[in-house]
Amino acid sequence: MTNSIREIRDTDCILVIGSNTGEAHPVISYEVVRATRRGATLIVIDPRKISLTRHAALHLRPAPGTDHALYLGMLNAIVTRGWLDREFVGGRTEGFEALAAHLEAWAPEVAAAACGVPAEQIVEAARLYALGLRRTAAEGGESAPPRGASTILYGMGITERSNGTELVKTLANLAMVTGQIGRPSTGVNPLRGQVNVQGGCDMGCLPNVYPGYQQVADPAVRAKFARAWAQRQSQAGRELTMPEAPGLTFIEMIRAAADGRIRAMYIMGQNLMMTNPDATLMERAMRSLEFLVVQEIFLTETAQLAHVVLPAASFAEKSGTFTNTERRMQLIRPFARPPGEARPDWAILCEVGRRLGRRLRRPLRWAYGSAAEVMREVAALCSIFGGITHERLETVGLQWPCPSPEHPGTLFLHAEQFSRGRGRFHATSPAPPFEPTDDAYPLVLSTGRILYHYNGGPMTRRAAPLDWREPRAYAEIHPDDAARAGVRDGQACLVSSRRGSIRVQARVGGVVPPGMIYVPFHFREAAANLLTHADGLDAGAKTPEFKFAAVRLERLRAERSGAAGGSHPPPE
Amino acid sequence: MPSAASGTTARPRKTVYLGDPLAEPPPPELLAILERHRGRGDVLVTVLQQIQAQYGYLPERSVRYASRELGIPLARLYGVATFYNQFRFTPPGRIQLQVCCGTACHVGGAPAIVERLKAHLQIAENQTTPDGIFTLQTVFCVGCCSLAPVVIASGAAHGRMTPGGAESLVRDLGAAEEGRP
Amino acid sequence: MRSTVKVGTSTCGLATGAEATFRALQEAVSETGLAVSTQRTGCLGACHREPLVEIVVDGAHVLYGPVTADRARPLLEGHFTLHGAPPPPEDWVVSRTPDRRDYAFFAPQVKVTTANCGVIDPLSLEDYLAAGGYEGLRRALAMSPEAVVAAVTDGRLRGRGGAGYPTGLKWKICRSQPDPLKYLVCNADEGDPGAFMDRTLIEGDPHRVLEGMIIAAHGIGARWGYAYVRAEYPLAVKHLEAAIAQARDAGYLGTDILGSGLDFDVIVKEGAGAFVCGEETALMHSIEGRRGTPRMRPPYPAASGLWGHPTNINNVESYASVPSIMTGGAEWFSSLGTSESGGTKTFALAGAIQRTGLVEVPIGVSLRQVIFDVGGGIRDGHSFKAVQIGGPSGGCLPECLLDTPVDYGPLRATGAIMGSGGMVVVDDTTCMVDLARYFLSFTQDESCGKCIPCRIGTRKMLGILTKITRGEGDTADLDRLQQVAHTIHTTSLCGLGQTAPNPVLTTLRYFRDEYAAHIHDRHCPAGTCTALR
Amino acid sequence: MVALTIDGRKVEAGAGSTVLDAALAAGIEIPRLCHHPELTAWGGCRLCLVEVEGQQAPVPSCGLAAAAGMVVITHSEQLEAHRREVLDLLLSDHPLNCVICEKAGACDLQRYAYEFGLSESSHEKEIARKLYQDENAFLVRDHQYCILCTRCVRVCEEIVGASAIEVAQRGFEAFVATPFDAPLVETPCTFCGNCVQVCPTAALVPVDRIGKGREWDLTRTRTVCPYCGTGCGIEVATRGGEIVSVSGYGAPANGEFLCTKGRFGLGFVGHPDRLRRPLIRRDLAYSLGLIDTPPPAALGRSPLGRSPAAGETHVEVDWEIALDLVADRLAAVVKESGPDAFAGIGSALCTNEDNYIFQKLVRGVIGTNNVDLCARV
Repeated sequence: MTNSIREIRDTDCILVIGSNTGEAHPVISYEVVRATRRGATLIVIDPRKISLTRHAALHLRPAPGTDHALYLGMLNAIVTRGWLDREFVGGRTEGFEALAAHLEAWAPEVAAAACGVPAEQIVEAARLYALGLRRTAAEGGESAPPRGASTILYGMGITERSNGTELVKTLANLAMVTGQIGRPSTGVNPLRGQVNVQGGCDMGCLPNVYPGYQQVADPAVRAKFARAWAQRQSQAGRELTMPEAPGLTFIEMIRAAADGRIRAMYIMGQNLMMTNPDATLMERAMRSLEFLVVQEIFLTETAQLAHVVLPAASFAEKSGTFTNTERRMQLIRPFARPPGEARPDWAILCEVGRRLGRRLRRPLRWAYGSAAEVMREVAALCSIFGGITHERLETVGLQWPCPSPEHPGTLFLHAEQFSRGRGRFHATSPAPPFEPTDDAYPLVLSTGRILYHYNGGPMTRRAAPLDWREPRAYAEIHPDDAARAGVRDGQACLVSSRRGSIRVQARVGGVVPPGMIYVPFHFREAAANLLTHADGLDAGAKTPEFKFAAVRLERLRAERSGAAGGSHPPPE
Repeated sequence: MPSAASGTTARPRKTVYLGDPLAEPPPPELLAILERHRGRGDVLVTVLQQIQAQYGYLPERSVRYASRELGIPLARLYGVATFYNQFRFTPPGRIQLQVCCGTACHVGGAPAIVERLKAHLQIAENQTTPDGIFTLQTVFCVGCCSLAPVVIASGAAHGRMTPGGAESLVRDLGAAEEGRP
Repeated sequence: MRSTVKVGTSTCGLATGAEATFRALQEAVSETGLAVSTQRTGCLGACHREPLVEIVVDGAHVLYGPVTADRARPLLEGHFTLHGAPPPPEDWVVSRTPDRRDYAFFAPQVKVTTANCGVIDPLSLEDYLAAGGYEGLRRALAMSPEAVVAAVTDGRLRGRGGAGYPTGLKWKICRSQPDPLKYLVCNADEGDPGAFMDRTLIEGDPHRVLEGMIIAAHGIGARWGYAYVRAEYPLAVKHLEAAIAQARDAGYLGTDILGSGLDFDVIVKEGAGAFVCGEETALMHSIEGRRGTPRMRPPYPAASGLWGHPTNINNVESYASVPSIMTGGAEWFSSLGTSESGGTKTFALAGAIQRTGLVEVPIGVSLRQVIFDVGGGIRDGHSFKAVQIGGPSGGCLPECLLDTPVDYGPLRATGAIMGSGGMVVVDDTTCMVDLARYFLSFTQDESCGKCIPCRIGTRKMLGILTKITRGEGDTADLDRLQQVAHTIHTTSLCGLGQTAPNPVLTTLRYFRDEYAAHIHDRHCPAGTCTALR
Repeated sequence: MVALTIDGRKVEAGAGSTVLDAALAAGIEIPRLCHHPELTAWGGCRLCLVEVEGQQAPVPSCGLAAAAGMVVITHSEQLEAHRREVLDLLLSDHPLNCVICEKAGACDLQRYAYEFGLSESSHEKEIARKLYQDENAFLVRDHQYCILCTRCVRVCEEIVGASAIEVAQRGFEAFVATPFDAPLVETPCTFCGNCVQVCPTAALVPVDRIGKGREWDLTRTRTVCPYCGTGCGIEVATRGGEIVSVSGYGAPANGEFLCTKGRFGLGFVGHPDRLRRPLIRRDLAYSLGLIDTPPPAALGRSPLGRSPAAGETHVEVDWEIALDLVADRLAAVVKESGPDAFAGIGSALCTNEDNYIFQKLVRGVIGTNNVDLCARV
């Protein structure tokens, strides 16, 4: 997030896009609710009627996959109707002329035709967002108040798309053209889905950067880490060389594993059989590996395929830090003893590193007395975390960048200038989803989370109250589609894609628009990711398109209410 | 009581998916009422009043429809409906008897009238006779204090009442009502 | 010859059969072929003689009552001496003069807000205009808003709802708020048992209330008005809605009223049966569609009212006084009352007196004048015991305090309050402990439950009082009563709770011997408490 | 900032703060039951009444804006007498089961009763609310303990936005109800439990904590919720290492509010399914001679849609065996096919330190940049 969670409550206008905040980030949705109660205007852009729409002034429901046009229509309205922030555009950005020329083709009416949202709603959303109008101001229509603060909150509905990077750039265009960034309660704010997905990236679990986003391609960076990691200083320059070429991204790894180029894999705390697209492909890849190590707290669906499973301590049993979606690093403290012989992940990895280093003659320094010592090494090597220690975190969480022990942390980014200097506008164009619907698979499947479960479910499905509340897999279906397929509310139905099919309970209602089916992916007995595809990755981020797969809906002959299940080959 | 003493709270049975109880659209007469009030902030009590005027009481489904169609939390509708004396969730009798218990009526003998009617109809306050003809209520002042005590039957006020007068009034009304289909 | 037969068909009249009387008169007129027009009017106030029929022939008034349906034809034939019918018996006649001052009930009264009640047809705008209606509005629109507020201030009009806050000051505070969207509310949620002033006013002269609201809107700068009318007053709602429709058609409501540029309109909201909604913040919650619980003040409605916008709330009688201030002038209006409060006050006179009804007297006359001169004293040979003034928020005053003037300050000094105008007289057949218990059962029933002292405290007081009326009380109970009453009075959130102990405290103060009789002698002097008979 | 005098002390109050805020900031304690700093002022409990110079009656400090020059007295004989009477009234409407009550030690009413020396009510005992509702796996609603402070109603409406509950009826009959008294599961309730968090008494209690220990038996640890990226601070109450309840404590990201997963979703920690020792897949263990039984056919079936019986797919081994096996096999692959034949996947659920060490292992020891995270999925 460019800004902080707490700033949301003081926002004047909130744009929630592709995020079911109320279920995926409930506590952030509380901030949105607070803001609306203080008079903020909430605009929800989502094909689904998510829980936050209850509080929304506007709910725009573009046809699935067509929302890009909507944003372009908004941009067009902002530019042509003079709602842009000329000072910001002139002083802080570049490439506006090209963008403006590009937008000429995207009048709200054109956008409306493309996405199915009435043009006047597009224009109204643009006006409310651009000027940051509160509800009262929006209705009164009296003298124009000074530009309020608007914020964009977006989720996987934007990023889990074949053109996700383009979409994010488009949202950045919206923020920059209206000057809704670099101030309190503004910004472009992705809501990160997992507790430490931010921290994992920060710590260099990415194929192109070291911790602190230091480029792998930079020889000085490689030398710095080689020097720091080497067991003995004298060896550093001579023997320890760091790999130069950027590595494979996740789906590339999977494909490489499936066709034998990757032979061994080490997976830490990640149940990719459940959470990744095209579970059939995932399983093939896992089974193709000569050696798979999984480090886990449960024998997950992925761990079941591993040659060796190493028992890890959970968050409840170890110290360390998590970094949340607003870049805030916070301390976790143990409150339970690890079961049996389970150990903290970092401690297991050090053991592996020690042994493997001996065998590969790459001995590194692994002697950490505690997680706090690990963090000291991180701080020493990464300037943006330079001022962060476990001792400081005892009392308060710190938002990076935090370069020195005195630095208070950074509430919001881009205050004076963007990371690259001037913000660059990108002229983007909509692209259809990778897998189009057709007669055989006429419906769009979208997958995602629900309130009571998390990811592949190893944790939440073992938390008794949560599994009591939501014990089985289901699909949200529009009444029209249900009627066409002869599927009745509450009964079992079959959802199939070109890759597989699952049996789920039908929940027929107005949550999804016609033509769309929504299936949560938490239930192993009806794994939604048997249906999704791993093709058509986003060109920039290599993210798979979870939000769009072509499927069909069928009635089950021998109906058993509440039955749920999955199978690999699509039934004939 | 939430305590260790009684602590063996059995885990409740698994939830079942209840489906959408309001899958059908609202009946036309209700929809007509709701349509009049869409998008206004000052209509909650008025909507409940009009629903009650339509059905004689507030059927639970109607309140649920009002919540969904007007975007008002159901809990608020329920809280409001139970706050005000006017609203009821069960059908009333065909004739609603209201004995005024305002100050002037009270000192003028309203309590005796209430007792007499309760005995005559064999029901308690806020109850309806088994034949569905009478509902008996007490109200605090209908503004006819100068004619105290007052009994209101189906909206018509009868002043200067006595226990005997009230009983014969109810007898007459009952006799007239019984003749009807 | 222009002859009119007027029948008072307000709720009180209808309760005594005025509708049947009216029909019978119409029938009689058509059967006899008399050139007489029949007309419905509001309530003249002399409810003890309902149904009232007034026959006006060439300016000669005769007021008859009670005229039940069976008397309609004899009355008509007698009055107009048809076929040699005998004149109506003298005991049917209430008054024979246009100002009706020949009848003792009317003699001490000064009618300002109720001047048209029982005189004009409340559903006729023409009648209202003929009686000088909307002249006050015309004058007000010719004045600056500030001048309108100043006139109300100079008239020394104080809130007739009971609290007596200076109306002009209230308007001024609301007017000075920067928020351009302002609301105005007419509080017609007359909930006090024993009060029917607002009902009579709206039923009998709805345009006057409306006119007062429009003048207030001009003075304050309000765009929208709400009239919050008690649900138990269906006829008042009907008359007010009819008046609003007429006023809209005639350009007194809507946009650019009478070409003055003023935009204002009124929406009627019916209450739903909650006494506490007479409290202004609870009333606003009710309009907003919430539970009618009061909230803390400040902020006062004048600063933050409906949906957070500045809102002016006055009661019916306050608004009804305003047109007269505009036409009669502030000086005249203030001269009617005392040095502290100008104008007149209406009272709903009920209970054990000869002449019950709605009366309007100048502020400052004594209770004795109201009860004995207007009301004619106690009926049926009983003796005066107490007057309960101000409803459940008020108190019970004994004979020795009957010379107290009806004014805000002096009444408060006795432990009672002016209140909205309920005045119930009780004689020696009423038990004061039972009366106190009655009021506590009312407030306990009507407590919204938001604050602890009111929710639980009134319940506990009721329990103690019930114990005493059952003959199960002891001396300590009186101390406990007083102690709890003190806390409820001091710590309750709103006026309902703060004043709930008043009937108990005043009866304890002035009729302690009756409590003593219940406790020590296990005896109810009035014979009301059945357990002690 | 405005300057006012409270109990004879000069106190500074920030813009928009109430007299109560100012007093609390200055360390002056004022009794209160319905007030909650994150919720709109309610003004129902009447305990925080204070005397203000120039005002006839005491004023609730929770709703009184601090103004310059104000002179406030928070404790006087009069005020204490009224507070005592109000508490006395409240106790007549509340079961005094403190000796067996789950909330004992953390109950605001109990605390004030203690402070005012009230062991019971002087009034007739009468409790109007009889309901006991626990048709859900999350929380119990025991209405007789409710003092109608409405904190739960306000948190549900103002913070969570669910508006699942509201006060129903009125006066002495009032209680906090679901619409038509339906079970919570049929309402928009999200079982976030923030109502439990703000409840000052035992009216709302998590199902799972009943019978698990009293306040003073519990150890409290502040940590971070392991679920979504919001990073809510949670306080876990444990007894003997077993989780009793979870609450918020006022952390920077979430204040004291949580969602249902954070509050009721930590049951996995002590779940019997947790891995206790390293495992080796049965076919591998068989080929290594660690076991005699040949691998079962189940190994070839998809793990989706079924849960294996304990030990069906893997056998437990010692750490030394497992770690050496991992090192041997990985080293072999790297030596044969080069470091880029290896790939490592870090975890969005593990700590920064874990992930840092993970990528250090991949880059430093194996020598490849084939390391990624599930950030992309």
